[in-house]
Amino acid sequence: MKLTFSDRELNFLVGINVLILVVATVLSKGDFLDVYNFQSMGGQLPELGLLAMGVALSMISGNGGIDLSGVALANLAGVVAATLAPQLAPPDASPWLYTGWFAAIALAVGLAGGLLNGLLIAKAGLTPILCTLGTQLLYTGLAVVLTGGSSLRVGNAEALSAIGNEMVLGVPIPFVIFLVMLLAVGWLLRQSPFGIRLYLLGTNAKAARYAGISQARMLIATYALCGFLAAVAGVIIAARTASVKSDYGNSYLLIAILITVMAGVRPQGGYGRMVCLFFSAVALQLLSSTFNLLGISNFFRDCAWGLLLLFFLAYGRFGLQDLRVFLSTTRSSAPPHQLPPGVTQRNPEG
Amino acid sequence: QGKPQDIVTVVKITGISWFNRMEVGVKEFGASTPGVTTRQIGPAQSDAAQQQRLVEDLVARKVDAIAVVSMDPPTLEPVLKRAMERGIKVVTHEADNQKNTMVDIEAFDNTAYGARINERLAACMGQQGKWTSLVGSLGSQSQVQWADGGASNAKKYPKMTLVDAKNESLNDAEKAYGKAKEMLRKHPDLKGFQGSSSLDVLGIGRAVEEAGLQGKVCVFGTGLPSEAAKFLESGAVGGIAFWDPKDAGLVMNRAAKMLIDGKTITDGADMGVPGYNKVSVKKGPGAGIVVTGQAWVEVDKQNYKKYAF
Amino acid sequence: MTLGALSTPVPHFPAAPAGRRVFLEVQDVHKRFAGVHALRGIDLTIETGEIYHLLGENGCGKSTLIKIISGAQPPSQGRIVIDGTPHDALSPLEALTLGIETVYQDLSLLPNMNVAENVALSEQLVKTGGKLARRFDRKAVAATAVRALKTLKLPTDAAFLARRVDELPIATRQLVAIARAVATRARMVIMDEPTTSLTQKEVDNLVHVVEALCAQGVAVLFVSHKLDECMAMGGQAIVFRDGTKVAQGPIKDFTKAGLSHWMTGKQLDGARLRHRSHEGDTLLKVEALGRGTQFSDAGFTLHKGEILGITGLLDSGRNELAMALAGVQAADRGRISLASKEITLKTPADGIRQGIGYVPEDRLSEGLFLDKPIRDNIVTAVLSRLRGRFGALDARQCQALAERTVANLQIATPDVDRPVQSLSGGNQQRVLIGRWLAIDPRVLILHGPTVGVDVGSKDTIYRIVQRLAEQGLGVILVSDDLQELLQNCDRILLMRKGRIARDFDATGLAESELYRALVSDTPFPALP
Amino acid sequence: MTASTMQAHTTAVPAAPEPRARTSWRHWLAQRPSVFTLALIVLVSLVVGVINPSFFQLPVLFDIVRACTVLGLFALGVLIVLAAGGIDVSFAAIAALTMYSITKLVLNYFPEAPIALLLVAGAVSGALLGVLNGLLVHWLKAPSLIVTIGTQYLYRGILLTFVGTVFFMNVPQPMDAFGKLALWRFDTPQGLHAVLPATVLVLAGAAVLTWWLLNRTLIGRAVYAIGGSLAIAERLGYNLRTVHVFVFAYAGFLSGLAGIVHVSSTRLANPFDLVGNELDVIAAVILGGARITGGSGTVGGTLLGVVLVTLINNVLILAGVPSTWQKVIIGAFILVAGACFAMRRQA
Ligand SMILES: Nc1ncnc2c1ncn2[C@@H]1O[C@H](COP(=O)(O)OP(=O)(O)OP(=O)(O)O)[C@@H](O)[C@H]1O
Ligand SMILES: Nc1ncnc2c1ncn2[C@@H]1O[C@H](COP(=O)(O)OP(=O)(O)OP(=O)(O)O)[C@@H](O)[C@H]1O
Ligand SMILES: [Mg+2]
Ligand SMILES: [Mg+2]
Repeated sequence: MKLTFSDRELNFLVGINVLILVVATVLSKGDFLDVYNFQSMGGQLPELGLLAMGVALSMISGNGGIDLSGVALANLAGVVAATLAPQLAPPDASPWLYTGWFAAIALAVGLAGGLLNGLLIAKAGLTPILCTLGTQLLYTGLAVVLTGGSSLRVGNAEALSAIGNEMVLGVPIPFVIFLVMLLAVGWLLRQSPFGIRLYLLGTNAKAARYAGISQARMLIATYALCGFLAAVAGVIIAARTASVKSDYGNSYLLIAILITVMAGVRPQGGYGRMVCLFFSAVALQLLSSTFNLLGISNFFRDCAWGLLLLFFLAYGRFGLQDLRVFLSTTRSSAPPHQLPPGVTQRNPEG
Repeated sequence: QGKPQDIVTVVKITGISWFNRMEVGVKEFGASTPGVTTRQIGPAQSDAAQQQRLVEDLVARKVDAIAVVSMDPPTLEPVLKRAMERGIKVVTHEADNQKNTMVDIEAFDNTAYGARINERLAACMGQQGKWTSLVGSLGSQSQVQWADGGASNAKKYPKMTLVDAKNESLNDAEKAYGKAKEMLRKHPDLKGFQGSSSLDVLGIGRAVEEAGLQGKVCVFGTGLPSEAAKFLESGAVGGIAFWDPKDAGLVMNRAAKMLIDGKTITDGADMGVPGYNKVSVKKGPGAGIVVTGQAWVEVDKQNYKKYAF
Repeated sequence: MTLGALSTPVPHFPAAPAGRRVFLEVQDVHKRFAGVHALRGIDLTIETGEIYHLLGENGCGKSTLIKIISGAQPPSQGRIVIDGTPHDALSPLEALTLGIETVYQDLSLLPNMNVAENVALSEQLVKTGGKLARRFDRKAVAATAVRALKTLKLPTDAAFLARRVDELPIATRQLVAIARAVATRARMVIMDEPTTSLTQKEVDNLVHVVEALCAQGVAVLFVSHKLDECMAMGGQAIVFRDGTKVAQGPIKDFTKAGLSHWMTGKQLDGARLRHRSHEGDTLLKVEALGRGTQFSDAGFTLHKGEILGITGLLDSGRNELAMALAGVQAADRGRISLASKEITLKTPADGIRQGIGYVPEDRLSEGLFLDKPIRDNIVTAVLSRLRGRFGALDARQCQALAERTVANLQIATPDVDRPVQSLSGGNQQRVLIGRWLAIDPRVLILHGPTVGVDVGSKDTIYRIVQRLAEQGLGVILVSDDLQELLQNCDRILLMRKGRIARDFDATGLAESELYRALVSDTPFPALP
Repeated sequence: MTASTMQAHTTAVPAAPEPRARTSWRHWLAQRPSVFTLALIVLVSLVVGVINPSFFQLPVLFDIVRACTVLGLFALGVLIVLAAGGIDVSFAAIAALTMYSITKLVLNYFPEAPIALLLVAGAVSGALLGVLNGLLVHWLKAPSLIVTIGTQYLYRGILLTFVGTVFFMNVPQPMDAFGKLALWRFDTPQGLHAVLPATVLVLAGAAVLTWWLLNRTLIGRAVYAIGGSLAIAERLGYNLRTVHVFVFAYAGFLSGLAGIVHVSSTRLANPFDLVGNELDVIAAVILGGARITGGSGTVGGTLLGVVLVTLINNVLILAGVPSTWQKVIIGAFILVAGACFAMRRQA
């Protein structure tokens, strides 16, 4: 029974997206259905989407995993790259080389930051929430030390600014990068030994250990991957804003967590799908842009996000039973909290 | 044209007194100008990323003009560039380093403003003793400029020593209070504070009041009369400076309207608002111009009641 | 005596002696889970002062019935009459208030609370009728706990009362769970497989406790797969099969074979399965192995095709030795060589690389990924060998391996996509064995492979083990089920106080001799 | 083993291995994580004191105690939620919503309301919002982290959309007076006033109450019980709804109090305050020895954790750390402290 239309979680997220689209189109008298508008949203989404992917991966790894340091690391990666890259290649003379260095340095910093998280959690045994809170401060702090706190313009290299602002076939490049990363991580989770091991580790860490899965190696790899994703977000941020700043996106953390949990990723580990993450991120972006388009207060947007999340939970909880009642005449009496919200039992992989 | 021209003002954060006052100016301009609708929006958190997203959506919406009080000018460069490419007129405020703008409105010269506050502080301190400065955040360029302007002004007075400069208050009165207290513990002989965020003087004022140092320690900084009234009265804060956001809002929208109408602002022009009667126009860092007024206001215990915001 | 209205003929036995009163009646209780009809019209009468043995294969509905009586789950249909008052469903609190105390199969201890609270907090809860806005009476808790712990011959000093339960060894935990059930003035005590992790001595003690309870007029409902224990205790036998009651009567009127027959519909016996195959080459050689103070100087050899049993009382070091052999808890001294090559085992992954498989004792917490598919549970240890192009998993190979395992080990499931938690205990255990067979092991260590597994499933598992040995594997069977060891092993190592105390040849060894050796406190002469 | 089963064995079963002398002090430490917190506090104090001896003066202590008050109230709420196996990130939003709404309401309609009434009003409305949290957690059967992220957005959205966004300085006079009320006041040799504010009494009272609830009432034991295992506690007859509602209501109750204390001591009501520091509070509670997985944590340890976090945030200027380096130092400190803790757990 792996038919898509019986996948409640996905149904809900897609349904929400369609609903928001229809409402936005009607309320804006068609203005919403504008190519530029979609391109604009497609440009805005990736930063948050990539950060949410990091949060999701860390949650799936279980053991109370969560990566709070994503935005901080994205900014640090950008700051370090913006500081070092011009010394390796002048942005005006050799824009391609500059861009290459910029991206390479940023990604290396991201990977290193992620590795540090992983090592501290896996080897030093820190609680993930405490560890990534500490590294969040550390990374932001380092970026402040490097820049004095103010924003730093990145060199005016066309290749770099293209990453943030150009399109391929009418699709913004950041969005393409996001999709590629999403597919890659989705593939990794579903099709690779790493992914299966990650889900197993998140489900039952002890059993995973007994089965020869090295928790330390898995955690280090996972957090390094989170760091890498953060760095990709960092490059996109730098490219889109043509600058780097230690406290850019300080409101992103909670939104990234919101996207993740709305995607049905289980905070206690072992479950989460990239396809749901995609629709969850899109839903929040659509909602946010719709409200901006209609001139609705940003405070009310927060309200709506909160309600949407609670509604999602309610649907996951009560919709399930209603469905059962329809499908069978027997009274369901299994304790409902055995199933996490929105998680269908036979859909284990991403 | 049947459709009214749509001018949208984007502020740093929505809802706080400062920008509520600005909204008065924005609305006033809209009401008094035929064929124009004006409104003001802003993010719910003080985060450059959120502001950038708001502008992004406005560009998609294709309004006629965007007037933006930049949280962090460099962050907005590409999106403002796109806006101009789409034919949207762009006006900025508090962003004299913004490249992608047509007109940047400055109430005054930031360094001079910081120096001016410091001058009052120096006078109060008798040009001698230890003093320190606070900023809302190290990422806020104008506030850092004010603090630096103050520091270079104080160099004129060899007996004034700046200690532990530019403490971050994170735009939080409670944090400013904590920092001020800690400074007083570390330097019991501290004589002066220069605040930058409008919340700084509130925190410092409370710390000074609690330590019973009214009149002994001088506190000057940016602030709003309505907010700082209590401390001006008690003497914990010696004086504040500000510019009227309502006027800034008016001038920004007027400049936007002029851009839409194809008019230009020339050196010495009168923008029709006090403080901006004879603006100086310079070429900005980009293609646009920087329009600077002389719109600062300095108040103390005697005259703060004249300003009801 | 109520007899189930069943198609299967129920043997009729004389009524219980007078003086007993009916305490509880289960009337036509059904329980349906999504897709499973776990109980199909159960009728039962429980009288005071009697022992009832609820017997049946894994998954026949024993735990489900217990959960319904103790209020952990509502029945789908039917009712429970207690003291003449009918109830459609009980809440846990109602059941407790009515004097029904339960030792659950999973113990249901609160891991973060101390012994005293685990034993005696429920009493206070019942006293206040479940109201929580009450003072917590620490003195009363301590007093009750001491009384209950004494009954079970557990320590009663303040230090023990204050120990966190999750710091205790599993056997002690089981005793604490039992202590909770006898702590209050219960009228009925239900024990769901309370003896699985107890050593013989502790079981003996438990039997006394149960007898004492009966003497006080308490009804005891006892679930165990260890038929010998049940027969030794006496009382009534109730046999379930597939959610229906198929037989009831005094247990002394049944034979073991007869009970097994009722339970499974098949004839089973406890005969020795092992026909010693001729000894192969030396496979595993262990010398002077030790770890901390847990065990030391362990040395033995394992030959190809040999089944070596290891047993001992609970803190004898047998568990730690088994884990060291699998790399789960590395030894810190001594040598292990496999096929004459010295190897180091620091992690389970080392074990896998060397071809040593380890089926852990606690399959739920150490073995299985309950909500993941059967397939994933089987391929876990060989993921890196199933790589196809681009390092991706070869889905077809995974599927094939899983299906092959399911067929080989007779795992009862329609497909391998189902979560492993949908399987019954015995089938879950086979999945776990299948995982380790997938690594093509040279040595397979089975730690308590039939704990909580019923007679029928046990038999299947034994046959699998024998088949593996015949194929040339070296098998180490760590167990405290003496009969299991005698039925399956070539040799049996007995551990005591961290050392291998004796090495028995299992052929012709009498169970009573092994048992005496196990519980005896006199030191053995050192091995040559 | 048929007949032999019946043989009586009277020797006592050795229930647990004897605690070995060599490891007993480790065991002792493992049972008392707050000893570590205390050691870290002493260490930090010594280091800062050596760098700047003016750290060792009573007014500095007063400052730190004052800075602990609101954080401490939040931390006690977080403690009880963590102990019950949940996690709450909406407490700051609850505090902001109650403090701002009540201050605004009182200012407009009842400016002379006595402070006791305000505290009660804050506590009650905080508790009501907490009840909503608890009921949602119970009904939705979802991890409380997710539910409270939802309600956090909701409460903050309601506050800023419908109640107001502008802060005001003219807080009601009783609040102002309460904020200025001193338990102890004296002048330093330099002529500065040093004040121990009366607001710390609220924290002290809350700490005693929380301790009593957790250790001396059945509901307190029930909190730890469901923190140990929800399913087992349910099976043992604990009413999960009661406990859930109680836990979140209590956290809301403390948040409401914290809100009023915050307004009183800052003497301004700013709806943007408080929110955004949730993770610091959780970090403080974890540094106080509670486990993120639930079922553990003590009031004493939590208070020590709060002191530790406050200390590190309030001595950096004294220690001469330039403002650009302060975040790095705090981050590094949390990592070091966390690593110490982890080592203790492994010991
Ligand atoms: N949690 C569950 N969800 C759905 N179905 C389940 C669940 N648990 C068990 N089942 C169904 O019950 C069937 C029989 O399992 P059951 O536990 O009754 O076996 P069992 O009789 O206990 O076997 P064993 O003796 O091996 O324990 C399973 O095949 C499965 O389909
Ligand atoms: N929560 C559940 N959901 C679905 N099926 C269930 C559930 N719990 C039990 N079952 C099924 O109900 C049947 C009876 O299970 P029960 O646990 O009562 O068996 P049991 O006789 O206690 O077996 P064992 O000897 O293994 O403990 C099994 O088929 C089992 O799989
Ligand atoms: Mg079963
Ligand atoms: Mg059972």
